[in-house]
Amino acid sequence: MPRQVTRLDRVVIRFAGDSGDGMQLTGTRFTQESAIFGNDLMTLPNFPAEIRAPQGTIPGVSSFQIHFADHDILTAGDAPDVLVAMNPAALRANLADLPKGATIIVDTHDFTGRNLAKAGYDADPLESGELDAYQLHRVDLTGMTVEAVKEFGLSRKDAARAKNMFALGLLCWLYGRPTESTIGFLERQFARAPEIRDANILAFTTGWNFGETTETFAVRYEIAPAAQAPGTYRNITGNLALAHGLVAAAVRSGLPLFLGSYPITPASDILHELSRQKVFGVTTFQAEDEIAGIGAALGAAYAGSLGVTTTSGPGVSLKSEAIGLAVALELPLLVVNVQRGGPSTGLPTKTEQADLLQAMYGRNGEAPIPIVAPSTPSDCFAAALEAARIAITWRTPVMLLSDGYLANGSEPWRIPDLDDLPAIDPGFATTPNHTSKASSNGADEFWPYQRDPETLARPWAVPGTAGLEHRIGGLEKGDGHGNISYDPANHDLMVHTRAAKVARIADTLPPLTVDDPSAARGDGGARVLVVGWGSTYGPIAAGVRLVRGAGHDVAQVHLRHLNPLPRDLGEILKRYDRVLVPEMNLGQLSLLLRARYLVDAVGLNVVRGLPLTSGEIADAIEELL
Amino acid sequence: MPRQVTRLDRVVIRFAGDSGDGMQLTGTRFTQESAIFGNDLMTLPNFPAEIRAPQGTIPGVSSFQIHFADHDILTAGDAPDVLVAMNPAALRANLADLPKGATIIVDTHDFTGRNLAKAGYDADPLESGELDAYQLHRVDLTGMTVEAVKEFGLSRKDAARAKNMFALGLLCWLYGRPTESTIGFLERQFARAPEIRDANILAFTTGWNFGETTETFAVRYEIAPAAQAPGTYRNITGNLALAHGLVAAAVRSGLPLFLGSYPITPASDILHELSRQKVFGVTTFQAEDEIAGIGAALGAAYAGSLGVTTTSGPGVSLKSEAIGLAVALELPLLVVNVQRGGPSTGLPTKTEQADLLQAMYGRNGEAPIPIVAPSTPSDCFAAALEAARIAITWRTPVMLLSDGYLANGSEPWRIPDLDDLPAIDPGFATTPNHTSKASSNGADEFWPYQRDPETLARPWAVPGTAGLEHRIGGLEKGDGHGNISYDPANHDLMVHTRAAKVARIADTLPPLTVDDPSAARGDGGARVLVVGWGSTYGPIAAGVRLVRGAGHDVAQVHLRHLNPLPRDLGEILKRYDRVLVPEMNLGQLSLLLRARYLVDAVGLNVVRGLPLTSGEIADAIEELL
Amino acid sequence: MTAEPSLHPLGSGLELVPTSHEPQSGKDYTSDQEVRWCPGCGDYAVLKAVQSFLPDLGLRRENIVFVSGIGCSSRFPYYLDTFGMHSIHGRAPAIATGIAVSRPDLSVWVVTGDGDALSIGGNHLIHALRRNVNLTILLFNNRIYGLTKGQYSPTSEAGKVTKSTPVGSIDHPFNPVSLALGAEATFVARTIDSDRRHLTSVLAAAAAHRGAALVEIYQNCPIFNDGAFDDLRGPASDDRILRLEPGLDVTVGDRTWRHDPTAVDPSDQFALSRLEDPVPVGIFRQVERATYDDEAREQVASAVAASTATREERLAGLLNAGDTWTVV
Amino acid sequence: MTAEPSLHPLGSGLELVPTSHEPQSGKDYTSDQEVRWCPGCGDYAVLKAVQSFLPDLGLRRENIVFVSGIGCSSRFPYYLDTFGMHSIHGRAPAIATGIAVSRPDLSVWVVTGDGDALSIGGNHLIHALRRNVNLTILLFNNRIYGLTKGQYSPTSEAGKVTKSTPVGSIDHPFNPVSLALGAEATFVARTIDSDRRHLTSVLAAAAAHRGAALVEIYQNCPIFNDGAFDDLRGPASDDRILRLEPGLDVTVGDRTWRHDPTAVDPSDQFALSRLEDPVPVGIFRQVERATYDDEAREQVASAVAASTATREERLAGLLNAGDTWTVV
Ligand SMILES: Cc1ncc(C[n+]2csc(CCOP(=O)(O)OP(=O)(O)O)c2C)c(N)n1
Ligand SMILES: Cc1ncc(C[n+]2csc(CCOP(=O)(O)OP(=O)(O)O)c2C)c(N)n1
Ligand code: SF4
Ligand code: SF4
Ligand SMILES: [Mg+2]
Ligand SMILES: [Mg+2]
Repeated sequence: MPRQVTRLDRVVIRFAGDSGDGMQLTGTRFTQESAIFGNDLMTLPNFPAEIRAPQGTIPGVSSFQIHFADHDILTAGDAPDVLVAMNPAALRANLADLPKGATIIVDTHDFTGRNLAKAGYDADPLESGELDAYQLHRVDLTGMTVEAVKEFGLSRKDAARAKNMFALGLLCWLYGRPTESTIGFLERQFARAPEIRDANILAFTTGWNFGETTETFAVRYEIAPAAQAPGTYRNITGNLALAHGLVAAAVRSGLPLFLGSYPITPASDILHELSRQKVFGVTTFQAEDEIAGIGAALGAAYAGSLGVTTTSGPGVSLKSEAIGLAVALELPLLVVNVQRGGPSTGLPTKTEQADLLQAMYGRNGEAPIPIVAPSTPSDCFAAALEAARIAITWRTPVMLLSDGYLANGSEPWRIPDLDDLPAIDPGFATTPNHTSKASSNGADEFWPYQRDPETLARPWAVPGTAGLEHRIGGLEKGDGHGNISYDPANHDLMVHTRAAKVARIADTLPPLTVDDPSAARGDGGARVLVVGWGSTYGPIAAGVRLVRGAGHDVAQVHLRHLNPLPRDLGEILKRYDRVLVPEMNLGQLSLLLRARYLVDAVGLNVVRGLPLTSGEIADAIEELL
Repeated sequence: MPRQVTRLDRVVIRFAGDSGDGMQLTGTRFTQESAIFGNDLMTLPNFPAEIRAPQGTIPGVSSFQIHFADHDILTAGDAPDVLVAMNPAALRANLADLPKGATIIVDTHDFTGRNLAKAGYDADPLESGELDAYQLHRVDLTGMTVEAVKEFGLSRKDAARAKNMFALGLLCWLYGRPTESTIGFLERQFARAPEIRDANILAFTTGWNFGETTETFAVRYEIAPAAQAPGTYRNITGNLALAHGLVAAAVRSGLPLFLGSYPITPASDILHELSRQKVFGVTTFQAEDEIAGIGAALGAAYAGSLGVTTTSGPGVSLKSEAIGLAVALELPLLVVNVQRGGPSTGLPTKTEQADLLQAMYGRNGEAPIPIVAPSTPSDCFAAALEAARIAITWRTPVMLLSDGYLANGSEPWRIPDLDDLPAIDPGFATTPNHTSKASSNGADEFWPYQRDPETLARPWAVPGTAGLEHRIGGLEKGDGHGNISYDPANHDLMVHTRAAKVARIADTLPPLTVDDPSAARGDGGARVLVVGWGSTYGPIAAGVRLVRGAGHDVAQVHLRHLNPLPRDLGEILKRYDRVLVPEMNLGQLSLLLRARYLVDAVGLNVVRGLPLTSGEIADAIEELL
Repeated sequence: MTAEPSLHPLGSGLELVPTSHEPQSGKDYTSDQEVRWCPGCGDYAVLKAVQSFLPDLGLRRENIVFVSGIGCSSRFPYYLDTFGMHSIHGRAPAIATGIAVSRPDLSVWVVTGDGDALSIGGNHLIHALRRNVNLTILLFNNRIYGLTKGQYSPTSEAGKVTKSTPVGSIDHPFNPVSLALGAEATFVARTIDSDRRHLTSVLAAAAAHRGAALVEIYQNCPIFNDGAFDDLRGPASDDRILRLEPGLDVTVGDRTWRHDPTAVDPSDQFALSRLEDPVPVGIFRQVERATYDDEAREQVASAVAASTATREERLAGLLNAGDTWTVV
Repeated sequence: MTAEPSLHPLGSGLELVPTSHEPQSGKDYTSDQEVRWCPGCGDYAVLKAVQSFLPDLGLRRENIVFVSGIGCSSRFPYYLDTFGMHSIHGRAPAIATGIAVSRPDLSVWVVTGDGDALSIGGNHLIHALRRNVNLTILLFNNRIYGLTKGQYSPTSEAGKVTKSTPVGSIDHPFNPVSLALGAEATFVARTIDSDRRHLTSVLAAAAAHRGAALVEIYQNCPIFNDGAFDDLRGPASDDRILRLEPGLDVTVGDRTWRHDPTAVDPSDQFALSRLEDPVPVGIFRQVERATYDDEAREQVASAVAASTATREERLAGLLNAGDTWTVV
């Protein structure tokens, strides 16, 4: 049946269903197809903390949102244009996020009395008229799936489980997605269970055909590919990009990678991924707790590996003492914090960026460490490399602050050329570096705390190096020789030196890129600067676009280095009358900027466990204009 | 022999010897006598991290400094007027601190070749002329002690151990100290070892007589009693005052006290002291680690005790996660951090105040807690009571930030009247506080997170209260009912509410006392304000006196509450052109003030493991005048 | 070191907890919170068993406290209408120690998993056992990390392929019963989720024990480690299971003896714990030894009893102790 | 669970560590740092014994690493002229695990105290033992916290009066040997500071063991717990001490057997560990079992061996994996 085709520049779809309904898989496949099709896209998964919360209930709802477009986009979308709801709870849990006029596709099969009650509905919303403001499509997805796959003789339950593929097929038809990659995926995924494989493929194609043959949907949509820079792309989540970045850092530094970790949401997938990369000489050690995880990583670093520990906020709390030891030992170490909702256990599966000040100050004593934060899922790759460069060059623990949104969200990533990746030189010490009074012919002693005059880094002398035997520890060390020292003046010197070492990293940071089209005009232009860090990059940039779209000038700068702050930041801040700092916390970067630059930064602080919306950022900017 | 008596207004004496020489005891006794005599005084013990560092070496030197005066004083003295050195190492380790012209009394007995070498002397300083600028008194303290006590038939080693009492006797004579209390003390202390008791008493009196009868010392000194407010006094260290304050808080709140702790320098003495106070219903639990210590204290708090945990910086690092849980549970809990030199193991026996930002931010997520800091050793008593008042009233963990100097330093304390101590009302919940939809006659449900509208505190409902059964935990809780909630808007509300609750404590804080004599003059007066917190109180006030003594105006304000900051602080800061913040860290309070008030606070940041000196503070003030 | 005979005869684990005069049913112990485990999870069976068993204790509901750590099993307290705390990962034994020591009138239960108790919380567990704090500890052993979606745990068998061990685990597992016996435990038992009768009888003995009682419960996780204990279920399992009873003749290797859970020397009980085929279930050890909390309270009580002054008077005495002087 | 027979025959604990061709003496192992224990401290004797024993191993000095926690005994590494780390309280086994797993060519030693190893560090210790990481662990047991000036420790006897227990401790102590056996240790021994010969022979066996070797060393603290082991010293101690040797007939209660440290089932070894009079010293257990670090390296090595590509090529492959598309 020939159908009207409407061209759109962007669409936001949210797939929502019960935790057991396979919504994450459905969303991921739709994403993959859109990526291959050439749209720009970003995704936002959202799932409960329970493994399988009670079926049919609001807490059990799992969803996956994808925003795809014919141009470059920055967020997973403030609000869905289309909601696919597999049961009453999924409808109810997500309806409030939909703008009036949005499209809703529901699987009618589950809209029974019991299920409606479980979701807290007194009346059937499909009948009550409460969805009148939306474009509602009632489809018996389950029923049609079961019917379609009955030839395979699966149990009714198994048959019904393919309904997500039916839904996927339908949406693929609706938005003109290529289907080969999903069929290929299903073939690989269920290679060992042919009936399930075939049932899923059939459900998928039946869903597509249902769109094509029935008249339920009067319009198909077309979203043209986005212009992308030449290169090879893949869609990638933040956790995967981060794991790849760590492997790349190991390869580029020539070091073996040692991960000491304890599972915790939303960081565990980095452990899972790295445990599969043994071919790179990667050792993963699942420790008895977070302290042992970082302890082993520090031991491996001492012994000459790229030591890494991955965790989330509660784990960082436990690791604080050991991070302090790494500061005292001045050994390279990566501490990856995939931030989640806090305080305490908080909201394990939700995103937040409230661990910045913990990264800065969460240790006893003056224990400064560099902090690096990626801004988008794919940027986790480069940020991991940068964190490794700093850790190895300055012999210091580095905190890499990702978050739950980056971790599980995805976007297309242009795969870099290996030659474009930085080379990192571990520069191990191999010979004595100090001349004793007794010596007449050159250096004859090894001083573990004799510093590089430029970086202030100390030598990294690994066990097995003859003549470099030395002892280090957590007690204060004498400048240079590194033996225990209780001398007051030495302590003051060492405290200041450790701070100076971290501060000097700023010497190697590139100038910040200020996004301010008005600056070129030379007529003053933007008066408001929006400063962000981490995963708020997308929403802020999108918010800035909205404001510019409304005809106003506004500037944006995004920080990847939180400690030390870039040298040119102070001067940039001074150029603008007002500074807005949107954060998913109560104002942590704000605090640092206010204290350091005495600038009256204004915060937009919303702590919902979800990314900020571009709309609320635009509003906040407009209030300052 | 009649002797010339010179009147002095203040003297600083430092007793220094090997760790085994009993210098801490000697200093404590001299202190006690001076207190009873009626001088104002402050003390500063200083000892190595080793139990007994190798005898005769510099690292093995232990010292005790006392500053006593006929007027109120504020510090243990920048530099000693008198050094008592029991061996070459003690001389060498302390000489640099002495101003020229100071008095040195050495025990010549140990100035032998071997001991000189151990201390790093090439030549005997008593002979080399390098002490010419000082008033040197050579006394064979050991020899005379051994001689004096030989009648008791002690081993030579045991006999020689009484030399510290000989030295004490001599100093008592020199400064006209009353001797009864020391004799009484020795009688009690060695009641079970009569020879040792008698030998010590004899050594003490022989030392006194030595001064009286020989002509070694031409002058005796007199330091008149200081004017003190009427009352009963005792000399007290910070750790003891803090322990007493905790007991007082338990008595005044009617709660049993439960201490969960793990030993760590310099906090262990609070555990030791409280373990002796079972008569107050105090339970002390020496846990397997710091986490178990706070865990048990939190459990006891949940069950209705005043839960306390005591530690130092490394222990706070380990407790971070559990403090976060206490924030989420909103239960009263006292976390006492007796700060020491950091980072990591750092300088365990030295003082520092570098854990303030850890107290503020050292947890994952937004986890605000109130912070209280005592300013002098005896003030630890009142600060502990204040911390307990806040914890119990607002159902929150509170950080009490003492430090190594306060812990072991001492000063006279006017013992308060019990009636003047605040009463603290635990106000346990006893009945349901919420009305369910179903109820027709009043509250019939218990909502653990329904808040007091004024304080925003939640009810404290302890197990055993019928009808108030409820479950709490570290996952985000729904406002009011407290059940697990993943609702985005609820999370934002709860994060903001927890912050607001802590902020509201400021409503109950008294106005700050600004010490600014010039303010009354009404001619503008002081332009510089010095802001401090914690144990820098004494040095700052003394530095301010020096500046005023030199004819300049300067104002001082000292903070006991670091979170929330007092409401009137912002307005006070604005009154002055320049703000100086001296701290034994790299500028932690500075950072908070700059961020909060956008005031260009200047730091004086010296991190030596020792109190700041009034001299360096005066210099820093004068630079800003 | 052999366990000493108890210093004074110990009572029941619950003797200081007030009893209820009202008749109770399982419903009284059911909270209003929806249970959120996966369908088929073994935790349901244990929850049901506990809910039906608690009324038998006849205690006042408000004097019962359940403390848990983090993990699927650690959601347990939310579903019981008693006092409860869902704390942080691994720390429940420490928190429960504070509750038990400060409140003799409470029945204190710890709910934990194989990761929570033996991985991050291993130290607190062994210290609670050696101190013999009056706690009943239910260790849900599904040999997997459930909540974090399927990594191997300290009880997973060597070679296990999981999310974090794609080519098989290389950790030699703990045997929780052996570990507890090595840690001076006074009560150690093992049971299985699916055998309600056995589970309930072991729980009854554990609750009655004065001191720390560790109950290892084999629990099925159908999602990440399905069937781990299948050969110990149902009638066919009879020769795979050894049901320990006091006085039962047991044979390990070439030695046979009469099982005595009350034997002070734990060596024979330890030898039993090493058996893998058949798998012993039931009570391995059940001996009396003074409990930490009773003794702690006893020390406080005798200090208090030795003074006739009021608390205020004692405080005045404390503050005025030592060398004082008076200025008038 | 009985320990499985080793998967493949294990070599010596040191077989992958390069040996030295130079003759060595104790002096070579003495650093330039002044030893700072109290006069008479048992730590001196152990230090001397280790310094004189290390040359016998014939290893390259730079391939030896000593890792310690915090405590008096944990100052140990400063005094040895090898690589060393004085880390943080209780965490040495974890740090050493990272060193041992990442570097087969190092001989890794852990030095720890009864507080460091059994109180705050208890969990890391038992996990290192069960994993059988190739470490030699010297546990200095003086039954007291020395460095913090005399609080009771997890091995202090009940009733002990210390700074933190003015009316006597109420903790039932751990028996480190029993605990280790319960934690699946493959090598467990006990010796005493004052018996240099015995100490050295136990150290030699521990160092030769491939896997985690725990050596409990009774150590006198003359300052805070003087004489704790006096009855085990000198000639008069002969009937207070049982010197374990393989094949020795041992009697516990009414049972006599031939001591076999290599027995896979640890039950008899455990039974011996419960003896208090006489006190057994020597090797309780010494069995072969695959080590964590060997297996971890084996998994990595076989993955690497299976690929012929360079590391760079593999990286390119990794980054380009999955569904990719190309824009030209
Ligand atoms: C400090 C900290 N580390 C890690 C986690 C993540 N975590 C939660 S539960 C769990 C393990 C659960 O395993 P188990 O105790 O066996 O319980 P189960 O889910 O199998 O019942 C982990 C690693 C956490 N919540 N907190
Ligand atoms: C995190 C932390 N907690 C506490 C301490 C204080 N501390 C140092 S050593 C020690 C115990 C030492 O006892 P043990 O391990 O038996 O060693 P010993 O001194 O007896 O040789 C304690 C509690 C610390 N340094 N760090
Ligand atoms: S993941 Fe396993 S243990 Fe957790 S609720 Fe589901 S079935 Fe139960
Ligand atoms: S305190 Fe005891 S263990 Fe520590 S050095 Fe002194 S004697 Fe040795
Ligand atoms: Mg489990
Ligand atoms: Mg010890």
